[in-house]
Amino acid sequence: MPGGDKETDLSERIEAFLTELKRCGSGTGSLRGSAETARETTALLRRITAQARWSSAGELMDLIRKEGRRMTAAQPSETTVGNMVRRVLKIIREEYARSRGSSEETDQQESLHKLLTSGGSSEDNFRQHFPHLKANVIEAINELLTELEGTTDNISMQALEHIHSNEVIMTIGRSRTVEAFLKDAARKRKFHVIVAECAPFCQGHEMATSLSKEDIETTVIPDAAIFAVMSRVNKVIIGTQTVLANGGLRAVNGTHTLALAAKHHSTPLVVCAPMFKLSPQFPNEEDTFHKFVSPHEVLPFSEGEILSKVNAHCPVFDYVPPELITLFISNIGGNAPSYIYRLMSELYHPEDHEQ
Amino acid sequence: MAGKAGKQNRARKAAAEQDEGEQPLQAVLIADSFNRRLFPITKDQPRALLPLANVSMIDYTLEFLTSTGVQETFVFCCWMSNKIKEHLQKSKWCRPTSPNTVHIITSDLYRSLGDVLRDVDAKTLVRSDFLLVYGDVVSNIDVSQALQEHRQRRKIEKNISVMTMIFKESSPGHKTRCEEDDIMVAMDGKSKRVLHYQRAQSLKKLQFPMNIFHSGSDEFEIRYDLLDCHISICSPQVAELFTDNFDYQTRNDFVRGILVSEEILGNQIHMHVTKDGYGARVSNLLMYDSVSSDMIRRWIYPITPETNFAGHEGQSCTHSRHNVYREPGVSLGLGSQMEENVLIGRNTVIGANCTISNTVIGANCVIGDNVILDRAYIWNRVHIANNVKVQQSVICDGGEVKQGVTLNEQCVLAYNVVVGPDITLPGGTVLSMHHPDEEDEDDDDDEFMSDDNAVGLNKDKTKHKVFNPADVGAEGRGYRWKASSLEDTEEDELAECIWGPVLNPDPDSDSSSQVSSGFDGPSYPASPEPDDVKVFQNEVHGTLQRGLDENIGCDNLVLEINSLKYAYNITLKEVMQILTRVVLEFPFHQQGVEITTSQYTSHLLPLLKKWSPVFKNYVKRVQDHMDCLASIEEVFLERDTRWAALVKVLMNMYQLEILEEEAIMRWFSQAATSDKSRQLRKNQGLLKFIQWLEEAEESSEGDE
Amino acid sequence: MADSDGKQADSINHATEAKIHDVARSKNEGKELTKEEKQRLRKEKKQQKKTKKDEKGPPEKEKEKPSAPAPSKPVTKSPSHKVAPVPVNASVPEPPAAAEKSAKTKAEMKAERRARQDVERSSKQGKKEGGQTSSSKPKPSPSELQPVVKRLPEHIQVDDPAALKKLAKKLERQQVPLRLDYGYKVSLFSHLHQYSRKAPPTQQISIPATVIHPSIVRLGLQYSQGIIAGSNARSVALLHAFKQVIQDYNTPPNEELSRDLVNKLSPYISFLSQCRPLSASMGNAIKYIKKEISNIPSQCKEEEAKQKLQICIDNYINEKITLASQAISKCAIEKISNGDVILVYGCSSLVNHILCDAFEKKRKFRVIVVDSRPRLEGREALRRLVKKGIQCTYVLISALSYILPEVSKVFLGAHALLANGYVMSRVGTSQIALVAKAYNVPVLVCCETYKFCERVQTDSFVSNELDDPDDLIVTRNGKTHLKDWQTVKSLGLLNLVYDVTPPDFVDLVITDLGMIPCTSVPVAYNIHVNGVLHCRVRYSQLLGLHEQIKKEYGNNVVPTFPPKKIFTLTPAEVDQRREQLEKYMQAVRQDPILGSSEMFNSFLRKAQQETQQIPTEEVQLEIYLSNGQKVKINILTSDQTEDVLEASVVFCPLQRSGL
Amino acid sequence: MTQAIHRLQETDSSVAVSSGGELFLRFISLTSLEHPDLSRCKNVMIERGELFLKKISLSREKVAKLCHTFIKDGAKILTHSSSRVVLKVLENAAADNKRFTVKLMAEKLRKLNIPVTIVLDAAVGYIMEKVDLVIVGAEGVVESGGVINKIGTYQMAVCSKAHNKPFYVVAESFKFVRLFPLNQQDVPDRFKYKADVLKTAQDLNQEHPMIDYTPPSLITLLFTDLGVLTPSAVSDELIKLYL
Repeated sequence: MPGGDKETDLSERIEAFLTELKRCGSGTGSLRGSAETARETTALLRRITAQARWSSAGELMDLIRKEGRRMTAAQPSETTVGNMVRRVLKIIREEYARSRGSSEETDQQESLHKLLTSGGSSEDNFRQHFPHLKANVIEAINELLTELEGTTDNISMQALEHIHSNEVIMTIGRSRTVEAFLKDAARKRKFHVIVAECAPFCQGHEMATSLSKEDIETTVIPDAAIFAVMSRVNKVIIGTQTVLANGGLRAVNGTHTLALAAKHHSTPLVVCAPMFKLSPQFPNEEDTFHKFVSPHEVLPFSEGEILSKVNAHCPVFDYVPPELITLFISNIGGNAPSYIYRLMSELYHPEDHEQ
Repeated sequence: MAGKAGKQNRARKAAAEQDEGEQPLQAVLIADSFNRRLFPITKDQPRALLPLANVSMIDYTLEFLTSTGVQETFVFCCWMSNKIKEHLQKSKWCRPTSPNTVHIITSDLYRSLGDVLRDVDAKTLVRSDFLLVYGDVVSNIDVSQALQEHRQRRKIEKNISVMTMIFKESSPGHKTRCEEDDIMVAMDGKSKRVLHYQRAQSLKKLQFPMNIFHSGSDEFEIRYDLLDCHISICSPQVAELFTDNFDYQTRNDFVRGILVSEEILGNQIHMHVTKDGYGARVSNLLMYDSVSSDMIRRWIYPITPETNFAGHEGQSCTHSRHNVYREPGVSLGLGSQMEENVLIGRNTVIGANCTISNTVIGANCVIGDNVILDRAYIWNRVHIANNVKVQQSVICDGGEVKQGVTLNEQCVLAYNVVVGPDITLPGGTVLSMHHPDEEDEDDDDDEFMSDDNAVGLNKDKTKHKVFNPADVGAEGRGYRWKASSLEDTEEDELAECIWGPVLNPDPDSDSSSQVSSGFDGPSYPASPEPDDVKVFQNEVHGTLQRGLDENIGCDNLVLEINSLKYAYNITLKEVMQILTRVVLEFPFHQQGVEITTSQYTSHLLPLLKKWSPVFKNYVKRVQDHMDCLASIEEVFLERDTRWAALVKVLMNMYQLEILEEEAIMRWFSQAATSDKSRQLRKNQGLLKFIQWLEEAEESSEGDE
Repeated sequence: MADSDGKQADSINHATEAKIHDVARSKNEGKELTKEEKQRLRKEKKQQKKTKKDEKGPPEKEKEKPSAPAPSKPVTKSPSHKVAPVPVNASVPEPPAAAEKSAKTKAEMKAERRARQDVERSSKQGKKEGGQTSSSKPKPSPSELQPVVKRLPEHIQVDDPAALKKLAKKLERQQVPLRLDYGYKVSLFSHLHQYSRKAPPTQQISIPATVIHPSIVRLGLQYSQGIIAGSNARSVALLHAFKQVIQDYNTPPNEELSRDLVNKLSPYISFLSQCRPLSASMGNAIKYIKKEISNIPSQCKEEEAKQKLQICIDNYINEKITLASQAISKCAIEKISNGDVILVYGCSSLVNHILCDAFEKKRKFRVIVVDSRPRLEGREALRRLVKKGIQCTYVLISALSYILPEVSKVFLGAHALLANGYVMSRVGTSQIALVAKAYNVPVLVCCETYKFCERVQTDSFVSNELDDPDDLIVTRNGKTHLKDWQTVKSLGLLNLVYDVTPPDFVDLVITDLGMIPCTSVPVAYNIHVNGVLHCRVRYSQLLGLHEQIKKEYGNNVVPTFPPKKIFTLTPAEVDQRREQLEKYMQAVRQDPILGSSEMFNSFLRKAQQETQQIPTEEVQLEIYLSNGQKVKINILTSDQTEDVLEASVVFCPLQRSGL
Repeated sequence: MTQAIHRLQETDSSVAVSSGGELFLRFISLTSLEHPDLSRCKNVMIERGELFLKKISLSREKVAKLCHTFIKDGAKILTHSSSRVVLKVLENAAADNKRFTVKLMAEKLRKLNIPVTIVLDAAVGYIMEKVDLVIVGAEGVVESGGVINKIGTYQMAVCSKAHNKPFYVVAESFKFVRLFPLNQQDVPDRFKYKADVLKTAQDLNQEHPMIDYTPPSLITLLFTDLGVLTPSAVSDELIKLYL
């Protein structure tokens, strides 16, 4: 990119962010909550919009796409980044459309209807220059940011609707959203939480300690005991890493088992997922879906001899099919898994899906 | 200036790792091995640039340094420095945005690590503690903790600790523990101070300098479960120290030097043991093998093939079940299956019905049908025809393997070698386009270990510059480097060089078994006395021998033996046993074993007579008698043909009043330990002797 | 001191024993029996009071007596166990969990009586249902009562203070130290003990080596420290320990070995169960030993008796464990085909053995070892398999659903097979079975028959075991989150040991009898592990049957029938004859022709209904045919499906030949 | 024009035709209103017609593009009868040098040297255990999100459900039809039977139906040119269009 202090500074930040993302990968999932990542991403994008050089929406979008690709490449498992990029792109489209006067046209989801009505393709424009576009976009992005700020609270606000007194609730691993959710509920009601530790990372322990501090009656169980204990559980409340386009989950390892167990005992499975976790991805056998960390997590290096003959795998994520999920609780309320695709089409523009 | 911005930026993040006011962390990276381990491969490409899992090694090293928070790296290269230089300039490390600024320093004068560090000192490049790594270290260890410890130490006692070596915990027998940095470290449990550092390789008996045990620490550990990562945190005076004493060539010299002269210089070396990091140095092809397989198996996460950290375009590969990695543009024939741990470079074409496992294939290779690859390392632009079978071998860039060739374990095809068709290379074959003779003409400017090339020079001038079809097949091109036939020191030396010292990849069990003794804390060095006893015995024998030759007085002998006794701290009991044994075996040593009994006795008796004072000196108490007898017995038990002599010996000793009769009686009467000794007691002569003794006793009583 | 009490106990025993036998001999219906029972029990209580300070007498008697006809009661009335009944005359080998022989208190008496009434009620329902065709699936209710009535092991009623007190009392009577519970317990599991590794049972032991044999103490420690784990290893170790004990045992004067030795063992056993609750396999083993001991005729010499026992134990180990595992692996190998990817969980000695055998048989397969914290037994399995040279993959249980798609079969070991077909095994097993089902991968459970047990259980809560919670604590990159969990009162760690797998997850159980579905576990159990009393038949009845059979099939096929005695029999003789009869029935049953013969089966059926006082009456059965019309048919309650069909067929358009 | 469509339907009773026709009708009528002058209107109609056709022909490509990410290397695919779309999809996949084997598919695949095995419809249950995923085309996609397709599709779907195998439907958007069959019986006869049969046959129960209806619950995903849709999304699309 061209010289000039602004740009370099910008690129510095981007670089920093990338390296940060790269580091997140190691070991226990992400070091920071995905909410934080989302916020940082958006902030960064805003900065790009503000500082980078662009004359028309088209250019800006290209710019953002480019950066977005790099970011997603840096940590493919962290879909939040990509989602945020898409959101921003969508925003730009809208803003552009608005400033072009003709509203709702571009943000119309590709559909039969469009197939019938629309004449020319929508991409050729975006080239015109609007002086106030920048301001508007940034404005919109700020709104997005504020929305992001609020998500967790919005979700946890609904806690009381879903947790009754003296319920036994099971969760797995550590999700900040769920944590907030439960704590919020705990302020009014007493209930018993069972946390599956979720080996090998054992985020569950962290979760349990922090819950018990709010004196919620908490029990840590090894992953193996999930099924054994499930028969006494009233509700399963879990977080997730990504919500897929078909309403499935890409959640921490072991969740699928948990979901199956819940199904077997027909225990409702509630997923707390903020909107920014929705990703237009589908659960195909795309190899980026799984993520593996060092087998060291499962089998210590000091095992010695046998290591050369053994393959140890340590996947980080599970795919949970939508039919195992009862309910999604997002910051805009509860939805059934079958409704996710709709939200998806509201959030993102189809043309931004692939990137 | 962008670079500086980067640094500040980095520094902000790195603040966690290093307290403020510290200068940015520096590193010295030596992109040269200063040996010809990987000859002839390194003839065409410096080691640092050899591809490991399709990325050249130096990139791994730099990635490691960067991710661990290094902000300034000095790359020292010498052999093929220009290549390295251009590689680096192309790479992302030299981009302005790189958080880690890389300075490349080249000189053809470097002969060893020593030279480099002296140069570092001369140029005063380093301002504070720095990391010292080789260009072929692959690691994901986060040294920050070690660094802190190091700095802590240096704060506490100024400039005492000069170096912190980083080790990885890995039980012996691990594949990645190559035999030659199979090390044995004696350390101070509390202060993590290295007391003794030696290579356990091929020595069956460990000896530790006594002084390390006298050193104040109450708890020290002797550890054999460590893998040397060849990463060390050095303080500036390391460079100075190198400058001071010129005999330091390698780090080992240095370490040994420091440890030995610890009292004098007052410098110490500490160590840091990491559990969950990974760090290893690709010092030979065995290590190359194991490290790349570790890479494929993701042990070095987050440095894995699919996180394309080196930032080359279009090299991002996908990872799927059973650790199968594919870069874009790979095409696979029908029915060819990649079993597990396979990495295939971009635009590589693989034919039908191939079986590939534990293999790395570079970019733009063409592989035919029905090819079986196992533990093969195939670099770029390699052509492999149909029906080829490759096991644990390396094929460098541009190599070509024709129809129906079989490469057995540990073959190496250096650059552009062509093999085949229809030939089977025996294990450990090394082929190169360079003729073995060339090496000293063009090489001794960069390698200092080329002293033994004289041999290489004058031999086989005959087959000069002509490819031997027996070696490389009809259409083959290349020279055989290691002929397994000729017993040339230089040759198998080379062989050892290229695939580490152990030609069988699986570790020998006895090394691991011998560990167990060394493992736990303050156990004395794996009980040395059996050996000492041996030594002592020889000594005694020598003494007596001399005593015999230049007939020294018995009292002198006694003196000597005593001194020996103290030297080897041997108990009196043992002394006696040994003494007896030695004396009794003396004739054998003189006359050889096959002398007849009569000769034996005839030799022995005078000796006994001669040395009876010596015996008397040691054999005093009743117990001594018993011991003495016991050892006599066992000596004779070993040679059951000599039992006749036993009686004479006893008789003699009795008469010389070395042994008292009741002692003998007691010995005789006491229950025989083994059935053999029981037989011995049945021995005619002995019975007579005993009988005689009894009578003598009675008679003596009768006298009174 | 033991003498006097001993004598007392002795005499009492004689008295009551006699009673047992006439109880046994008089083949009267349950009510009388129960009446008798009651008075007997009352007597007992008196005695108990009388012999308060008495050391081992009462528990001994209690064990001997109630256990004798007691298990019979519920079963006799349960219409359930119609499957392959094995007639057993009168008194019955003690139930397995008699190992934990709880001394009776009023509370339990009441419980017992209440239970009995329940049973009667249920049996009444039974009558109603009796009309329908005899369903061979075990109806849990009555059999579930069994544990309630008889043998609720102490280690699963911790929450009941009475039981606790009782336990404590008993223990101190036996001079066995009581272990202290440890740590906060999850409310759901308050009924289970939770011990800490750090506080071994021997801490409180003030060397009462007088009571507890050193080898037992050692064993106990090994259990509690988890040095010996896995039900096979445990039971083998136990048996060896007992051999030792028997070796060092010598009968005190005027004591009978057969009785006194059992007394001796009882505190040991309760000590062991203090160290770690007994496994089903151990239960069976103990039961077996006791049976053997009590079968030793009083007149036989001490030495030879010991000899005999030693041999018995060796045989038991050999047959039930070694040979069994061989038999199983022989079967299992059939199921391992080339190119299989086999998933195993934890470290089951049996499964390992199978895999190794298969490997030696040159089968080509891959093994995936699934493991779970905190025990990580899988690593051990991994080492063993790799040593063998088997190609292995290792994952944690959380990665299950990732790895499963490539799996072609799942082999699981078992801790015990319960009578209702549930598989009790290392916690996590059920989970694996579940996911395997979801990916429709066949699940095979390998289990020796001696691990079968007649307990029933439908979830992992009722009877389970809690391990040291501290094992869950883990340190990751420097942080230990659960370090001080004890201090946080609202935080609990749950370290379950077992869970139960519903039979519908398990495709197949491989036992040393061959391959059977989960549901037919009780059959196998009843035939091969011990004869639970299903029905009582008179000697004469049996004789009748015998005659019939002889008529039908001729002399040669029929096994010899125990001879008739003229004079009234001594208890010993009764026992002896009972065994002979049992053997005889077994023989008949196992005979392919006779066993399946209608005559034989109907005989059993009849006998059963007699014993359960289900009079064969005529009832009306309404059948709604597919074409909507309704028919009424009259059938006998004793009729079987075929008969009913026969009857109903008349009304249907179908040809009879169609059947 | 409407009549024309009707005639078409009479001649060939495929769902696609009717739906396509219907769409086309709507497509044109949407515009025709704002043009009072008939002649102009005609041209507009015509050119729009052209456009429509163009789009449709494009759509197949689109579908193929969307769908081939779901076919992973070495996959075993079961498909049914012969659908041009499915063929297209597989072609693409093959071009992407993925290796997979297909059961039950026409000769065309052989040409792309994709290994093919033909299995009987009856053998579906047997084969299902081995296959990785099922892809079928569709005659028509109904509002419920279910599909109407050659007879045998339903059993295949049921089977794949039983084995937890993904069941994908590939269909262009013009096959969407406003129809809500509750079950097999509820599918209108004009789709179930050949047109001539409808005319000739007196008792339809004797006739063998051409197609069956697969309820949405059995369908994992639909690949259309509108993107990858869940069954429920389909109705959404239709709603958007017609309401």
